Amino acid sequence: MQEAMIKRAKELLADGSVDRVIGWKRGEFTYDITPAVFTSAEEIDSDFVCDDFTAANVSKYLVKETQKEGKVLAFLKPCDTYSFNQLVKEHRIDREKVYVIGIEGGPKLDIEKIKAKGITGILSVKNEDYTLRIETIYGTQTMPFYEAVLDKCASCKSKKHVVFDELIGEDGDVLDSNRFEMVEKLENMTSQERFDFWRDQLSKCIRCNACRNVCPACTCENCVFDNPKSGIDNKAPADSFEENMFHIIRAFHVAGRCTDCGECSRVCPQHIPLHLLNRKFIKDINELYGEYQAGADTTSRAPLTDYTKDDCEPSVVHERGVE
Amino acid sequence: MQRIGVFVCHCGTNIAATVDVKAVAEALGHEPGVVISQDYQYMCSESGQELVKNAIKEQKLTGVVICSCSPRMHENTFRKAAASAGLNPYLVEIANIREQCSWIHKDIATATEKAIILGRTAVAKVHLNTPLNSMESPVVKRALVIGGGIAGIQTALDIAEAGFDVDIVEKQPTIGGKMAQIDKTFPTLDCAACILTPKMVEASQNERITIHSFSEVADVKGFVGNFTVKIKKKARFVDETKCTGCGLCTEKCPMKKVPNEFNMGLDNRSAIYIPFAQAVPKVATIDPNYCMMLKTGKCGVCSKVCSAGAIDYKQQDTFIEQQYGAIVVATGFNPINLDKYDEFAYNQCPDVVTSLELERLMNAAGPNGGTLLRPSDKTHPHTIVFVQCVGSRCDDEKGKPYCSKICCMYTAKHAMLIREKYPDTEVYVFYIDVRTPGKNFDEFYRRAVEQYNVHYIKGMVGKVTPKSDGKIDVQASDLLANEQLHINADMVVLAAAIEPDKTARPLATMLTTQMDTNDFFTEAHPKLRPVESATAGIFLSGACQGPKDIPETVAQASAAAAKAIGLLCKNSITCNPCVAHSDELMCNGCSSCEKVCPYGAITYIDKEFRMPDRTTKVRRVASVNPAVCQGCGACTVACPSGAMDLSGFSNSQIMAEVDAICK
Amino acid sequence: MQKISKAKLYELFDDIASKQTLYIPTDREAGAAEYRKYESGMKLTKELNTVRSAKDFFFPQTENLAEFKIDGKNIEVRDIREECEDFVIFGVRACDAKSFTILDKVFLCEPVDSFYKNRRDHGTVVTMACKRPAETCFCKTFGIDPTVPGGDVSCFDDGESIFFLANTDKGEKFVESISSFLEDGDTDKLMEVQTRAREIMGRLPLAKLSTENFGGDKLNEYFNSDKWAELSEACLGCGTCTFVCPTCQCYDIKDFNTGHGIKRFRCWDSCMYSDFTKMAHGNPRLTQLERFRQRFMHKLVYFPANNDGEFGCVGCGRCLAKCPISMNIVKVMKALEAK
Amino acid sequence: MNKNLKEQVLRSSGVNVLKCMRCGKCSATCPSYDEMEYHPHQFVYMVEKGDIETLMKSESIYKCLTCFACVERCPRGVEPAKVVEAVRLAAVRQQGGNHLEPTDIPALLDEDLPQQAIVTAMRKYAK
Amino acid sequence: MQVKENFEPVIVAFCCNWCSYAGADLSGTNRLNYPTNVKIIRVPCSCRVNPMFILRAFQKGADGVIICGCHPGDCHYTSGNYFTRRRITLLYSMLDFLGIERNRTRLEWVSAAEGAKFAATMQQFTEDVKALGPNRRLEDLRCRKQ
Repeated sequence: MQEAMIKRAKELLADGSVDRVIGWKRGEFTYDITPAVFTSAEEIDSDFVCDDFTAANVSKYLVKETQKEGKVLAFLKPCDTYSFNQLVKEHRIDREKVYVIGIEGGPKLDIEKIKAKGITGILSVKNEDYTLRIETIYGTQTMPFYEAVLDKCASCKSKKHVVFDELIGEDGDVLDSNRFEMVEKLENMTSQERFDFWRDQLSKCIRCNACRNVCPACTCENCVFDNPKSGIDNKAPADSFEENMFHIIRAFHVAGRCTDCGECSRVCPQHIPLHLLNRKFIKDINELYGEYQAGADTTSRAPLTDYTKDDCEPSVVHERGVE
Repeated sequence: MQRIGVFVCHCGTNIAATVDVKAVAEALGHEPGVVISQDYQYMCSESGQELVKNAIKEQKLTGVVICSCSPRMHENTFRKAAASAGLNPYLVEIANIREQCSWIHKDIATATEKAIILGRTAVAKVHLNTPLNSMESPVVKRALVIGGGIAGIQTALDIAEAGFDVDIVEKQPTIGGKMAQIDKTFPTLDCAACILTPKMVEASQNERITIHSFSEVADVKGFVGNFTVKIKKKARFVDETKCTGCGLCTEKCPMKKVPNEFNMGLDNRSAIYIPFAQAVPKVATIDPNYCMMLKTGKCGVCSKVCSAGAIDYKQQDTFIEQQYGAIVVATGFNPINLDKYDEFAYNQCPDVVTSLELERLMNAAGPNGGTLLRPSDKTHPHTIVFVQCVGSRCDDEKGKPYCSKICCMYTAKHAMLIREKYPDTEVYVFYIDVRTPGKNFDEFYRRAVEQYNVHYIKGMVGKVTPKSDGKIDVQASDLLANEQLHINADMVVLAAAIEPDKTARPLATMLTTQMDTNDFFTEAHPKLRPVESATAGIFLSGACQGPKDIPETVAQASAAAAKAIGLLCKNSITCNPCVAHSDELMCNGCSSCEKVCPYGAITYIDKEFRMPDRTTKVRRVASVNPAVCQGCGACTVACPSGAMDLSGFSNSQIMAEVDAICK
Repeated sequence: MQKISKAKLYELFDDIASKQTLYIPTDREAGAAEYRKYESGMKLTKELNTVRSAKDFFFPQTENLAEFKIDGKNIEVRDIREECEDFVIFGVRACDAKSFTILDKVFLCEPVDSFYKNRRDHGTVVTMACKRPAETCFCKTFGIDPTVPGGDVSCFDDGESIFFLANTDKGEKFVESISSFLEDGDTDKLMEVQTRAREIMGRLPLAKLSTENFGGDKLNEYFNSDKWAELSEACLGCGTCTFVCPTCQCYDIKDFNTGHGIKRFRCWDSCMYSDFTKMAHGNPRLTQLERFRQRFMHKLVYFPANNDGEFGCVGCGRCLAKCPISMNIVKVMKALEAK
Repeated sequence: MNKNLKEQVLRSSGVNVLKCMRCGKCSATCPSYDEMEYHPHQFVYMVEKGDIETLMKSESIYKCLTCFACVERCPRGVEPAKVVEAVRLAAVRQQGGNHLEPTDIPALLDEDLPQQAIVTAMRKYAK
Repeated sequence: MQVKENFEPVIVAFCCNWCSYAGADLSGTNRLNYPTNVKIIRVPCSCRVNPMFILRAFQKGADGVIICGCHPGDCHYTSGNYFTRRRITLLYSMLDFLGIERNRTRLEWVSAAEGAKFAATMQQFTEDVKALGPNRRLEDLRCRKQ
């Protein structure tokens, strides 16, 4: 697929259809891939990469890119197209300035999962028929491919591209994923257990803002947490309350807008399962107000800017599950 | 540095009996920024207000907190007092220590403690209050009336009378509406045309009134005092300015098999037509669905006979745009469709008619020239059954849950007229209740019974069966006699429920006004503001707001006119300054706020920003129209970036209150 | 050298912990270690290093500086400084140990940061030599020998025993205090382990990375390099690199209103954040490019310029592992060098 | 009035008799009207009053054809046939047995009896 | 959790200006008693209540937060409380998900005529919060009263 992408990118650059290409650039090791903008065939030939580690969702970069002159070619995986669409819907991306090529999605790999197996000194990772062959300075190691798959890919919701100008490879379907399993498990816990679970998780937060800054729904010109006028600005989790508040407010602000791309949990240096907060909102919205997938289209009304006269009362919260 | 004055009211003993007002004043005097803290017997009294005013002047106060009764009671009083002493009225805050403290608590110690907290909360808020100035927004001295029925005509006439220009937009080729189709009016039995047509002529001749017939409202922008409305003038293929209304074309038109909607389809008209003799404007219109020339390009008879040269087969829809200060909605009603009522055989039998059809059958300008004949065989009916509440007061999807209000009276009118004109005809009226509230209404109904011997039967028709001999079997119950009747009738007249015109809902969306589930426009307040919509500058006239008879419609039409005139009289309107505003530097342009605004007060503009690095960037940002915003604050929460805030109830103010309470 | 058999190590920990607070690196979850206060039963991690650096011990993420008590219109300032208790950090790697000397240059120069100094004075750093470096390690670039890790006390692991070598007076005192657990040991095997580790160091993918093209005199050469635009293009502007970095030392001072007073505290800040240099007049670093450049110029040029050639990086590799978009100092150095 | 009986009828019918606006359309539409001592609208009204026993004693409960014309036509969605059915059920329960054995039916058949009546008779008279 | 004998919770009530605040006034006019723990903040509409305010209240020492608005369909601004209902349902659900006690938060519709309902609601809510004891799961320790 990488060859086909490079070929198309160079063609489109050459015939002037696009001025720039956004994709991924290879790094020092096999796995440290950086999203990058390419402007020439030479750059693409030498650096462009699309492999098992190109998990980063490049759609958020298009907010910035479409503010520039000219047209940009973006390679979007199915999950990225949802983020892209949502940003178009919120007028953050100028659709006219992007040429979208849909590419097949994951499953992509999580280097942290490989390292968690105690594998270190990694020189290369090769997928040989769904067994990973990992060359290290301490010798060769193998592990099953699926044990190293990113969490967000393991619970993939859709292989369907909701927007594209052309496709490389096949378009897939919306999947019947198991993505709410963990949310359900938590819902079935007691209140105290849930409290303990989240305290344990959120106490790890170092407020590096990676989750916020990578999030395609968090494109505010000025985040409330950075704005001294908002009254809730704050830079550090100085108290457990502030750890909670940051994540509650962030999840609330993206509720109904979060496409469940899973980037927040992918980038968290402390491995906090932040996506569970977003998924809780998605699950609630689906159950209480009807199925809604943010980014599936660019016209529907978001659940929080909509209502029906016979919506449920907040007392449903009191009536279900365990206290 | 803030200089805040606190004034604690005793309210006689209302507050002072349960709250230690001296202690409250003392405690609040220690709050940061408070420079004077006093208590007084009656703060709202002349001398109490004087105390506040003097303190404002002498102490150069920058904020005032009154600890007294509910702000719903005296907020305005104290705001005015502050304004008269030179302090912006929005720098006054009220701490409600009567309704929400002294009156509900009995223990002096805890009540006093709470009063201090409430006072402290108000002090915390007033620290962050900013002077607010009510905006003035100019008023365009022109009104738009949507709908040219009796409601619209009356409203337009009244507004024009007051000296303002008015435009009427009517979707039909003529104004007049339903009343033009009605034969006689209750309870006086005078001829509807005789009282309506002079008004139609008056409207057309009034130089302040412009009638856009055969036109529709295509788009509405703007807000109270300054609406911009796009009106679509549908192609009528006749030049209105040239047509003299001579009617020659309608006579010569070879296509004569067009159902005549004015006569409820009971007879036919030509493809080029003037709806009725007294139509205003009296201008012909070509029906493109039937005109041979427009359909096949072969005919052109009307063009040949028209000496005025008014026929224009190439005419297109045109759009005009106009500014208005006020809009009056008068879109009226229609009888509901009876297709779902199989039991009344309306679709099977031509002799089962609706009341409005009966009006045409009895009208001198109707299909039978005023002689009541059965539509099927044009014979004189001898037994007529009226069925009340067809589709009204229904709990199911077929009908309407409400009472259509006018049916009882027009049925009595019909029954009476038939008995008057054709005494050999037996008339039965099946009713559930006879509802006749109104001046001379019950007397009218009793006359139908007592003087005209109309058979009123308490009960309902269950089944109408057309028989092979042309008669109609009407199976009904007589509840009082406790028997089931079969009446061998010649005609059945159904009092169909009325519903708002279908064009009302899309119009409501354009106007951002509210409708109830039945598509009637919702008034701003059911008792106190019955002719205004909740959207400022939009007024309601006639049956679009709910079922009404003619006198009520006319009364409401004039009331709506009075309200519109009241608005148009002003050169500008003062807006509530506690409205939302967006910080453009923080706005993402995501449209969340726009979607939750019930008033359409938020629009988006592409604005050029000078960036600190001297480049410029064009960004889509929200812009709140303060004249339209009512200050609910829905947008402030929808906004993820916190760019949207509400004056008078800002995020920081509310959080300061929260902090003060939780302290 | 004195040593303790690995079998007895936890006995030693129990003993230290009974006298002062002991922190050891332990697994929080598979693949993620952190320093925790030692309690009986806690095990040392097998990970090379912790996710967060050891700088937290001396320069915590948030720290109260002063308090203001507000009562009505009166404000009272309270000094909340108090003497810190003695503590020991065990298992610090050479890179982190080196980071303390870099932090010292910032916080212990005049005016001395008394909060930092207080902790530094009371903390004993016990380091642990590396045997299995990761591919992201490049401490060698900054002249660090991870087999001789430094700190107050250096520890070495020969597979069977842990050897203790005091480097400072504080270290001497510490070794003395645990002497009842120690015995003299033969270091032959240890030398072997060291040699092997050094050999591996030479084979690391980043072994050739050098600082020769960097230093205090390179300001003009690199400041206006056209590489910055490309390098910073994908930067999210998050603070991950800064917060996992053992040498980043920027902080912000803020006031928190508790309702009955004000707590003045400092917390880590990141030069990657858009409001980092925001001042009343505006922000001199307008785009991520300037902020990104600042971070790396600081480590590679400004810091050595002001600190006798000492670089502001210790090559621990945390930013290589944790940056959400995998942009890091190694890529920056290589790109700048390439010209 | 027997409150328990009323409760039982209301519950087993699932009908809210208070929705009736006394229009009489049920009785107007009822094909069995003339056979009945108490008519559909009276059933609704009498159940509302709690006068169930009178209805239970009346033959009317067996005259209803369960054709549901009243249910279909009622503008308020009251469903009088269900009320009749519920009263009949109350009667059957009190009698503690079937009003009719299937074997009795052939003797009762006559030519004018509509097919529907035979079917509904089985539904109604047998348990 | 240990309930202190003399625990007096701090309760913040957000009331919309048009219905619930007037309802609160009415319970005053009718001299219907409810606990002094409840302190009311007037907002134009329940839809003005930002989740930030609720969290802020808990941070600064509130033990319970209740929002009161017009009954659905009666909003002075026609649709505000419908948005409130969705937002607050989701927020409360999230707080519950994080293990915060459900009874610390409530949303109630109180019209201007329901003075008695207002008083009864506040009475009940205060009792519920009292039963829970002080807010410990969502408090900011720095704000705890010494």
